[in-house]
Amino acid sequence: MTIHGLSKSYGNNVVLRGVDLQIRAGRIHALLGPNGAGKSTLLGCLSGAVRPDAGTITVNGLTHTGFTPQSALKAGTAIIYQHLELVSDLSAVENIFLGSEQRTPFGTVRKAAQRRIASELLDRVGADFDPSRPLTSLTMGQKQVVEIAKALHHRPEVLILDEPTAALSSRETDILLGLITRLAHESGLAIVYVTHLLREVTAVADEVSVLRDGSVEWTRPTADLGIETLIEGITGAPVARAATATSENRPVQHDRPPLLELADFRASGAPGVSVRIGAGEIVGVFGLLGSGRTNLVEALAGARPSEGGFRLAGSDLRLSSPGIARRSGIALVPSDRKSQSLFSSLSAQENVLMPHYRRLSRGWRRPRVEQHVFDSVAGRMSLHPMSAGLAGDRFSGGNAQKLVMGRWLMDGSGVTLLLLDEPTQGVDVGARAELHRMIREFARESERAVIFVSSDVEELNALADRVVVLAESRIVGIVPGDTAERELMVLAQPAPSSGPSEVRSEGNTAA
Amino acid sequence: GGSDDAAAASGCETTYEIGFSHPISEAAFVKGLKSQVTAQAKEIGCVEVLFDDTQASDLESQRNTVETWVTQGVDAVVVFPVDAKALTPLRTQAQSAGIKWLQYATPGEGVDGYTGFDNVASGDIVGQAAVDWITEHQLSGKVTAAITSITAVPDVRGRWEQPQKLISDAGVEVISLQDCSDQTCGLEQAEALLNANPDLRIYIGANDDAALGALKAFQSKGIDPSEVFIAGQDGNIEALKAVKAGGAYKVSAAIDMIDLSHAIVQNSINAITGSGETETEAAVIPASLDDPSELDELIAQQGG
Amino acid sequence: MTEVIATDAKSEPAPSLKSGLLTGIDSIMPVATVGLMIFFAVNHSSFLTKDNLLLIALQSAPLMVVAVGAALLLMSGYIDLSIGSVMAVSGVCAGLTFNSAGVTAGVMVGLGVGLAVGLLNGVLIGYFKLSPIIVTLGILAAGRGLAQVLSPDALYGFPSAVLEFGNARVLGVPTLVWIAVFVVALGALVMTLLPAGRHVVAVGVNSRAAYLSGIPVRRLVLSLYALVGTLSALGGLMVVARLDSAPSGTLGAGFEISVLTAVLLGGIPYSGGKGHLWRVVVGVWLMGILTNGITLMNVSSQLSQVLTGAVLVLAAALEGVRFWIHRSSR
Amino acid sequence: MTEVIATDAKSEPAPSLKSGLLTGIDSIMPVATVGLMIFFAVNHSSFLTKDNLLLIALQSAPLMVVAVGAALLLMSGYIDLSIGSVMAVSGVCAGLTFNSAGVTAGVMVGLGVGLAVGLLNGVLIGYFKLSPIIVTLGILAAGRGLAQVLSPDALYGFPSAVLEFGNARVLGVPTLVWIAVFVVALGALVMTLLPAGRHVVAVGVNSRAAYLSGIPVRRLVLSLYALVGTLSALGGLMVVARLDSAPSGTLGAGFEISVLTAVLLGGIPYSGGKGHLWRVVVGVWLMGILTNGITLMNVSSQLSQVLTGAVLVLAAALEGVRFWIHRSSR
Ligand SMILES: Nc1ncnc2c1ncn2[C@@H]1O[C@H](COP(=O)(O)OP(=O)(O)OP(=O)(O)O)[C@@H](O)[C@H]1O
Ligand SMILES: Nc1ncnc2c1ncn2[C@@H]1O[C@H](COP(=O)(O)OP(=O)(O)OP(=O)(O)O)[C@@H](O)[C@H]1O
Ligand SMILES: [Mg+2]
Ligand SMILES: [Mg+2]
Repeated sequence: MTIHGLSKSYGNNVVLRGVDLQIRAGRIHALLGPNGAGKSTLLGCLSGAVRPDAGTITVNGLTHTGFTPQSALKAGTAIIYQHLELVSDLSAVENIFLGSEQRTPFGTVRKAAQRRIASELLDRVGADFDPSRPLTSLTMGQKQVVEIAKALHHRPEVLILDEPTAALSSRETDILLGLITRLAHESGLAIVYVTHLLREVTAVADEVSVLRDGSVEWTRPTADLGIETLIEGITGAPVARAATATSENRPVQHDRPPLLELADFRASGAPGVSVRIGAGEIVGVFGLLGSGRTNLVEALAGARPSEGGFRLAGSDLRLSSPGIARRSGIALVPSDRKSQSLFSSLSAQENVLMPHYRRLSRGWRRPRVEQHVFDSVAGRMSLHPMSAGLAGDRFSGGNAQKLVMGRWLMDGSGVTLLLLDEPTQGVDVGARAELHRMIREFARESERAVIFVSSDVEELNALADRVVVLAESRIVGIVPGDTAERELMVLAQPAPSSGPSEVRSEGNTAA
Repeated sequence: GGSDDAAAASGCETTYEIGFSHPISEAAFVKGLKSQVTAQAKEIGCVEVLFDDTQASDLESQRNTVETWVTQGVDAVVVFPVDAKALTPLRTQAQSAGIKWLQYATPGEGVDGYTGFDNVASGDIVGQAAVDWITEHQLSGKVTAAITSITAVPDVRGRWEQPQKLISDAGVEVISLQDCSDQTCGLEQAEALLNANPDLRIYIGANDDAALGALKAFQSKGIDPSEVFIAGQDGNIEALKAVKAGGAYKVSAAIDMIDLSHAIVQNSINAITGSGETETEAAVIPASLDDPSELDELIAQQGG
Repeated sequence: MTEVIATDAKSEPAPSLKSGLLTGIDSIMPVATVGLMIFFAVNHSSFLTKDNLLLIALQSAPLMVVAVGAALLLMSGYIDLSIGSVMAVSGVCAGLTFNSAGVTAGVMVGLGVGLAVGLLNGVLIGYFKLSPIIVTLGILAAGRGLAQVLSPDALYGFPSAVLEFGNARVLGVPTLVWIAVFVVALGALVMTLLPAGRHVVAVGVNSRAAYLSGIPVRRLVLSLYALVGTLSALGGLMVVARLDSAPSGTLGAGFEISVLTAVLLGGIPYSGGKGHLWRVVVGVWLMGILTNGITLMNVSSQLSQVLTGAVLVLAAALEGVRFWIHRSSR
Repeated sequence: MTEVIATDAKSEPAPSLKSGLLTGIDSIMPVATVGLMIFFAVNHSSFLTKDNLLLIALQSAPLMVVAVGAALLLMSGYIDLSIGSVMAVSGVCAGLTFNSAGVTAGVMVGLGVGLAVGLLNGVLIGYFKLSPIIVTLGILAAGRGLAQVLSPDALYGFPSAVLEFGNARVLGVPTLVWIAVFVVALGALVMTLLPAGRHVVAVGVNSRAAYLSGIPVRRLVLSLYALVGTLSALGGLMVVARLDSAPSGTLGAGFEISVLTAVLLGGIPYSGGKGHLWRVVVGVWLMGILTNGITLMNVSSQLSQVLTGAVLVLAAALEGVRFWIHRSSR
């Protein structure tokens, strides 16, 4: 596949300025770049989701000036979108075959055959859930796997993946990386791979291109590159210390009274969890796909029914709704940004300020104050484009994530317990370091704590004071923040069904 | 036909079942008519009347109701057809099942009876009264008139066609002939027309409701009631009282409701038993202050 | 019958109590309908006669035919409010043709006009992305006016074949009922067995995802509006055949409200993407017996409105209970 | 005026041509309205008189009052179809009270009944999550029945204060128009100046996200339904005051359709989350001049339906053009 002179602008926002790129069969081509560089837009041009203004795409000797989703599939490109594009009420099988159903001679759907093929595809990508389950009952990660199976089912020659691992745990990530390596090197697919996780790049990519400000900075074979070069390429500046900062000089708060105490806290039917978290602490939650992490943080935010002891800053709370949790100083950034936190058609400013309008008002709203508060958060998060009026869904993935994080990280948000589910998914290296810094600053302020879920061990190491490891919704261990990946993985393996639960609960109350 | 259990209980030999379908149940006049019909049925005895709930001249709903009665096997149906032609097949079906088919308000071919009032006569009454008033005040050519219609029920077109002809012939221009059959619409239409035509002095409603709405428009405009001629048709109680009040509302072509409801029941029984008169045209009475005792009687008929 | 959404209960064996409760709740609406039938049967001797039940089926037939189309459309997240006027325009056009060019030509013209209006709606909404509610409301008003312009005078007395068709019976069941059964079966077929059924649901749930999967969304929307237009015309013709008359002012007036009510009663949410066709059938039937029973029992018109309203709210409540139980089973 | 969505053009200066086109398109509806006014003015000399314009404002006042509430509700993604019957029930209850307990008591009772029905809708829909369309359709039917049960006989001839109020003028402008202006101003105030306005929009765009960020969604929905109920009652009382009569069968019948049309004409999409209140005002005004112009020009009833339909389709088309231009600017 050869891309030549591809350009696209939205209004006066020039996103792609004549991109030239060559993608070869049997190679994994990593596409890197800061948030808002135009990566997703470029890929959208290749899959038919976006119509380019100028330029050509040549696949197998045929030159196209643009695609529709159908013609892109026909030309042999398949894509996995950054924001999953699946139909939630259909089953996994139906999603995989959507638009290309297997038919009998009478035109009816061959359900049995579809199911068989779907099972095979899912096996191939290392999933083991029932493919006839409706999508609503799957976790983010499982949905991602369905999306991959769907793409593979089209037997593409070019497979495009836009941050496929952002929502995956490390085990699934490894399986996925193994899979695409096989696909490229054995089946001879050309693969375009967008990610912000640089170790993935060094692990699997054959070639790397860096896209900045809508044009390709450079393309090089991976062999010559070190992490520093990549970071420099992406951020456009020499490696800053902050970008690689880990958990040094982290005060562990044994002496202070705990800010949050959970005593046999049960999240919608899950087994009880007991833990104490001190003020100023940042606690990571680790687990495999479907281990109940999302369940737990949602229950802590009042978004799911829960029972059991919940004590925050000395007072017992009953969390019956997010509104009540919010008034007690608890806030959540959910992992499913598109459906659970972003107001797609509202402006950036409204997205950030939505929960705070009442607080910022004196009965009536004060536009100047609002503007000021937004400007200061957006500035600190280096939002791009820095535009208060742009609608939420017109921001790139990473910048949209900054909006929903900024909602609670802003000054005086009144939050004491911040719950983050995959807080930096889709955020570029530079901005991630920035977000980490902000999270740390947030927690250091008096009487606050952060609990965050992450599938990225690097992130846990960089941010967490302690890590709570979950398996099958139980706490199976509480370990220091710099615990190595291997150790975490061993802990997180689901126990054999006869495992003695007493042993686990011993560790639970450690604080 | 005839539910014999009920017959035994009430000491009747047989109790006749009659279905009465009026497709404008929401109108005040129809509500009054229904209760009067029930009262007359009680007085005549040994007869039960079923009512249709159809509103807003909904043909489908009316047809379904009457068809249900036919299938159920009532003894007679009395129908004010939204569209007589559209009910012809049903009539044939009913009659071949031995059910008497009578029509209300509008005569038709092949029916077993007819109870009504003459829409043309009704239109004539208000039209003529208007003409008399024009002549009396020598207003020919000096004022204009508005008339409302109910085109959804074409069978009653006499109500607007007659006055239109009479008033035009009397040398008064009819500046508006538009659909309107409720109070809100009468009010808003009259207001708009009055603004545009300060010489509008005559307003004829196809029913009383439209005219009552218009009355409010003339009142709020502060026009001397003696200079205005408003007339409606049906003779519902609110209109009769407006006439009695002696303002701009000069006349309502009132239907004698006792006559009418008695005939609805009696004609049906006559058709069933095959004896006696089955066609009645209830009197349409010009209810105006020209005949105060008649007016009082009409008001009394409706429990006013 | 027509399972549009595989329920959880089906795919992953849930504990028996809960799955029992779920199927129980799912069938509350049918059970309520049967309950209502028993109530009417007890209170009026002629309710549960073969003739009366066939009559209800006959009277519901046009509604059933149109409701199937409207249900499919609603499942895909779109709405058509122009139904009543499409019935009128195509009925009137057919009526004008019957007397001049014969019955077959009339039927063709009628269905053709319905198809054409449906295509118009579909192009405006599917391709030009105009607002479904405003466009079809506009067509509703304009269509009624057009019908009356085309036939200012009453249109009646068609060739006898028309009326005969309207009254014909096959195996003791009215032909019109057979037509309704056929259309329902066709709808069920599309929804369960054909790819198009999946596409309809996909568009209803997430039309962007459907588009990106290569489903020709615009064409699908166009086809659905064309289908609803054609079925409305068919419904209109059925009414015309029974009336032997095509009253331009009242034919089909307000029909779209009945259709919408039946479809919503059938549990298809306004936002689309969900629903079972067989439940729409129950919805239509429920409305049929309600009107019939109320007529038989001679309920006063005020009370009958209160009753109808109560049944609707009750239906919504059952739907709500179903929703809650489904949700808590997640 | 009431900007619900900050447009791009505002925050980052777009190239002048496109931004010019955008504002141009955004104001097509007002321009079309002015165009229609010019057409009527040319064709009828008394259209463009002060009296006639005030009259249109007066006649639109009840619609305006209710449309403001309905617009807010629709922006939050919900709908109320029970409006017409709420007007009837509260009008009748007020009417029953006027004669026995006086005017103030009557107004209180009327508004109270509207509030109560609104709360009922709100609890069923907001808290029990029942389907908005079915519930409010149910209340529509039941409410109409109830109104007729409460007042089987005509209800008229209220204390003179009622009619006087209906006809009163302040500074030459009818009191009812002042009320409408007041309600619009209140609505604009809520949408622009109060936090609640942002919450309404947030719920309309993504109610799950609104809920998770701590906005009390259920309470907001309840309040909005209560608001619409109360404003419907107010609209009903305004009609009653002008008629000096509360006809239980026809008061407010079909009003919900006019309200919906006006609000949709005002460019608030069914799915909520968007819209400017001032455009709803234009929508109401457009409908007002259309009826007025048609009355003045004595258009036949068939033709007037065709005309109304055409205006609606045109409005949808303008909406569509706007959508396309906005889109291509993405
Ligand atoms: N529909 C749209 N309308 C206007 N601007 C848009 C739209 N979609 C994307 N953009 C803009 O295009 C630019 C590039 O976005 P894109 O999503 O391609 O970035 P990206 O490189 O994928 O970033 P990320 O790493 O955060 O996913 C951003 O500035 C974004 O705001
Ligand atoms: N809506 C749902 N319906 C049924 N089961 C669900 C639903 N959501 C989650 N589950 C199940 O609950 C368990 C915990 O899910 P949860 O989303 O909390 O896990 P997670 O660790 O956050 O996974 P992920 O990494 O995918 O986000 C999983 O087994 C999942 O299949
Ligand atoms: Mg991206
Ligand atoms: Mg999760």
